[in-house]
Amino acid sequence: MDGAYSDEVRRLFADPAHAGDLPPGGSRTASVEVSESAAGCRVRLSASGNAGRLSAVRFRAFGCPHLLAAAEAFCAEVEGQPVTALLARRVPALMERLAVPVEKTGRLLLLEDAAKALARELLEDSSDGTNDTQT
Amino acid sequence: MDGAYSDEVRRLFADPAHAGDLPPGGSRTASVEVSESAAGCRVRLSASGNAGRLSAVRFRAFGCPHLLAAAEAFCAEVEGQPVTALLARRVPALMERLAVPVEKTGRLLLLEDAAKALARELLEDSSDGTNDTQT
Amino acid sequence: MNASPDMVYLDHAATTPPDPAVVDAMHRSLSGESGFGNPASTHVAGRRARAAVEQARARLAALLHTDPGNLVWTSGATEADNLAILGAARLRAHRGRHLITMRTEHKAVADACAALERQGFEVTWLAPERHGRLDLTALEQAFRDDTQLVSIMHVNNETGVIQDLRAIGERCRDRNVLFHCDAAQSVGKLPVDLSALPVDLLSMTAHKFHGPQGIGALYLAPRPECRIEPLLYGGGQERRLRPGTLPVHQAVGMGVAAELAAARLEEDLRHYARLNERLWRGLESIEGVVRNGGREHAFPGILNVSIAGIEGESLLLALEPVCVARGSACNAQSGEPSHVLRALGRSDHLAQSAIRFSFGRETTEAEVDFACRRYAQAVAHLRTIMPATAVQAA
Amino acid sequence: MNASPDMVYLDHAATTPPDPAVVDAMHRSLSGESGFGNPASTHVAGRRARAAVEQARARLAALLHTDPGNLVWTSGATEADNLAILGAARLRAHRGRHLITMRTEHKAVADACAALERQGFEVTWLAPERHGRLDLTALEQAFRDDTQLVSIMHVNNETGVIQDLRAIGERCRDRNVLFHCDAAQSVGKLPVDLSALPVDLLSMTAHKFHGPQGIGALYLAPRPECRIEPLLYGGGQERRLRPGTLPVHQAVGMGVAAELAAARLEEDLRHYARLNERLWRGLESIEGVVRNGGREHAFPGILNVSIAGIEGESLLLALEPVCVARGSACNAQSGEPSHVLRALGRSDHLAQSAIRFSFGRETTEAEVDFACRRYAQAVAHLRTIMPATAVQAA
Ligand SMILES: Cc1ncc(COP(=O)(O)O)c(C=O)c1O
Ligand SMILES: Cc1ncc(COP(=O)(O)O)c(C=O)c1O
Repeated sequence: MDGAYSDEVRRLFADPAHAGDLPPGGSRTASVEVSESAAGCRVRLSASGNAGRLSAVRFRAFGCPHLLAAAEAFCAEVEGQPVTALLARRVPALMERLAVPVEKTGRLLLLEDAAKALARELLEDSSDGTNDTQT
Repeated sequence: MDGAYSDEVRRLFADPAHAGDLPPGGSRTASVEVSESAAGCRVRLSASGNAGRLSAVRFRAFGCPHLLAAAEAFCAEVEGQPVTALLARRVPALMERLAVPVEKTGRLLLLEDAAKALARELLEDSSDGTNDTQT
Repeated sequence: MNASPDMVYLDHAATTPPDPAVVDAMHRSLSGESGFGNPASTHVAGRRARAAVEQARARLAALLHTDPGNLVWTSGATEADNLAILGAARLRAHRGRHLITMRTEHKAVADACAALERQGFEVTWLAPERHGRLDLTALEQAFRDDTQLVSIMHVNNETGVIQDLRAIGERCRDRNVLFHCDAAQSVGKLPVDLSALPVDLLSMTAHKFHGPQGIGALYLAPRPECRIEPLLYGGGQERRLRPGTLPVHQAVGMGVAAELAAARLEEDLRHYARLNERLWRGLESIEGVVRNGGREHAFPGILNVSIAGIEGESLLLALEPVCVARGSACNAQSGEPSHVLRALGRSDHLAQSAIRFSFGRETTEAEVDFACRRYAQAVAHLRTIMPATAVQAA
Repeated sequence: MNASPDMVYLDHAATTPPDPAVVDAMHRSLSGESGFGNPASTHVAGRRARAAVEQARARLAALLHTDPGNLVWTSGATEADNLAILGAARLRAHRGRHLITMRTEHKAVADACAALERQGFEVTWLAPERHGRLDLTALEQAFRDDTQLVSIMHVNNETGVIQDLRAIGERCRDRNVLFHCDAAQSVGKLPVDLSALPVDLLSMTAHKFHGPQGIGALYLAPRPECRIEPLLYGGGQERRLRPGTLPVHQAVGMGVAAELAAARLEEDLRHYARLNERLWRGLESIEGVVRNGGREHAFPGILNVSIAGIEGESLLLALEPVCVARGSACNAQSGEPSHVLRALGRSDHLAQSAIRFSFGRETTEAEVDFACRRYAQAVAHLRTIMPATAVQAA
């Protein structure tokens, strides 16, 4: 761990526009939280699906600046995309872009775990329920 | 060995008035040379006796500055004294006066060895030979 | 100080800036103002260098109320600790192979002891009492017939907790066991009177008391029992205990730092106590903040606080430009939670959030106030990000 | 230079004055101009300190044509020698316990090897050829199945004799034996290209090339075989090979010294060759003077001469204010006759009279001329005191 954070990490860390929760209401909303016991890290993702798209994505995270910055970047990336965008592999590219030390791979992958779980929630919801996200 | 020499050692070392040999001639002259194999040191004392007194004393020495300075001080001390002055213990006082490191005691004692031998030469000479030094 | 300073340095337990007088003396030494040379040389240059080194040693000795001949220069406290512990253990190995230390020691002591364990020595690792002090009864019970060395630090580098050197030393003397003390965090900052303390070996380092980095010393009590093996072999410098060319400017710097410390110690301590009080008053009202280590028997130059629900590495970044430490500087890069706080009974969760504030001679009240505000802001910011579950899970 | 200078320093093999650019950079570092801090801290102060240390490491690496990652900071060459030799021998002890070195090594190497001998290792002490070089056939014959390490210096500190590192290193590689080289007297003064030399471990120290005292480095070749045990335990600094707070200003000073050396090396060498030639021309006509060590394969920054019938300690004093050495600075205080010259076959008598002149970047021809006259005067003075029998007895 080098202790030096890139400018982008610092920016995302200082001003995480997507940090927080989604108010229950309007569109279909789901939340998942995953954690990793080794370093005690935790990631919570919430999203509203609207017409098969992620109309809003929010995160909360307990972890180091790299994890927080990556979570923010992740949310910004997928917001507005189809729900299935949550299933893409994003962590390797994020780690490179944010110069995350390799020993933090484990905690960064929490993001993918949470995203997959979130996608499942949103997709299940839409398949066994209201059809409006399908049109 | 501290490497620092007292001002007196430096003075005696730089200007050893009694360094050298005595020209054979006039009065009764004797020379002795003693050496110590450990550090290769060597002391040669020469003296002219006149009426039981040391009219002139000279030294040559191979050794460190302390030995050279002590030899010079020794000669200055005994010159003009009765021959028996050569038999007095002088090295402890000299070592103190010149701040000679204790590990150099062995080589400094060469001075006493040489002085004793010199006294013997001068006293023997006078007892079995010409009487003029006795008057 | 203006509203947003470039940097507020509150990490003096990691390293202190050298005092201007120290910098000046070192600069003059490096420039050869009083000559330069190898103190081992017998010529005039060497003698001048040696005189400078010996003057410095005398200054350090005066600070510690001991004879200069009892001090051996080293490259810092890490080397002094290793020299004392490995050196004493190895020399006395034929008598016994048992050592006693604490779980809250600095890595320089702990890792040296662990290395000896791998080499067949046995080490008893005593746990501290709740506030970080050694339990003297536990120490008494730990002694064995084959115990050769006890190593207990003076001031803990993470919490500032002060151990009772006299009580520990007396118990060692009673049993003819050597007592080593890592005093890296106390020399120059708390009174250390070696003429009165039953300590055999004591490590110190200049950069913790406004001297230069890279020089320290080991004190060896003038007792026949107090003998050690060297770690390094070479020239006959430092009574053969520590060969290598003596770094003149470094010794000069440590000497001046010692002289300053001797003159300012009481004043500095009062300054630190004021700053400590002020900082704690500012922090204690923040929800979830706890103080690590007791207030009694603590060096006031250090204040260590944890906070529930906040991740330490993020807290450290959010605190910038305030420079403080998580754990000690030496663990900083590994990111492991502090073994010291764990030994004090803190949970992993609280231990990982610990921040050590530490003050220096030049620290101002304005800096402390700034740090306080910054801490509050950082916590507020991170609480908008961190899930509430993190606190519950802890 | 006027007729009677205060001091003429011709003992650069003992220590060199730091270059003004080095002093300046260190002063700026100590004053905190580019910040100060503990390089192990992760905050901004620590990162600035670390950046300064890494810039310095890169400069040193550039001088040696190697990667910065192959260099570990130490407190000097004594520590680097011990770390390399004790560290390699201990790590490889399970494979074999035989080492090869020479009788003309510096005490830091010789005493480390002797310490290993006391711990059950076997050491072959090769004698040099007449002019001080290693006999490569003797080396080949010395290898055994259990040989783990060869330690041979680059430039001898008393005579300036240069060993053939390539030839030695190749023979070691052929046999899968590690090769350690004490290059304290060559780094910064002779080209040392680690990208091309088959050397595994190489020790250096800043104060021999116009850098500060108290900092050095050990090079470790990036080969899986090249592993060693640390001497010190503690924080994880320097790949766990050398814990302890990195002294930022010291590293900065060594880095600047390396950069200067890289730029000036050829020019310095020509300067030393001229001075060496000039001094020898002045001395060789004095009756009884002999040169120690060959002229070929010799570093021109050192000229070592003996003279029959003159005692060395007295000669040294009579030479003042010219500062030169008898033997190396490390033996200076013990007064033992040089083991190096004895190994070259000099009699005790000639060895004890040896004087080492060594030049620095700032040495002038006028200083050399002064030293020459002073030597002649000193010899003349001492010959009026010393008995002629001393020469005959020798
Ligand atoms: C208690 C303690 N011991 C030892 C050390 C190591 O000191 P140095 O950096 O001088 O090796 C430190 C600080 O780093 C310390 O705080
Ligand atoms: C050849 C050689 N090796 C090792 C050393 C030791 O270096 P240091 O003084 O940096 O420990 C020296 C000089 O003292 C030397 O000349």
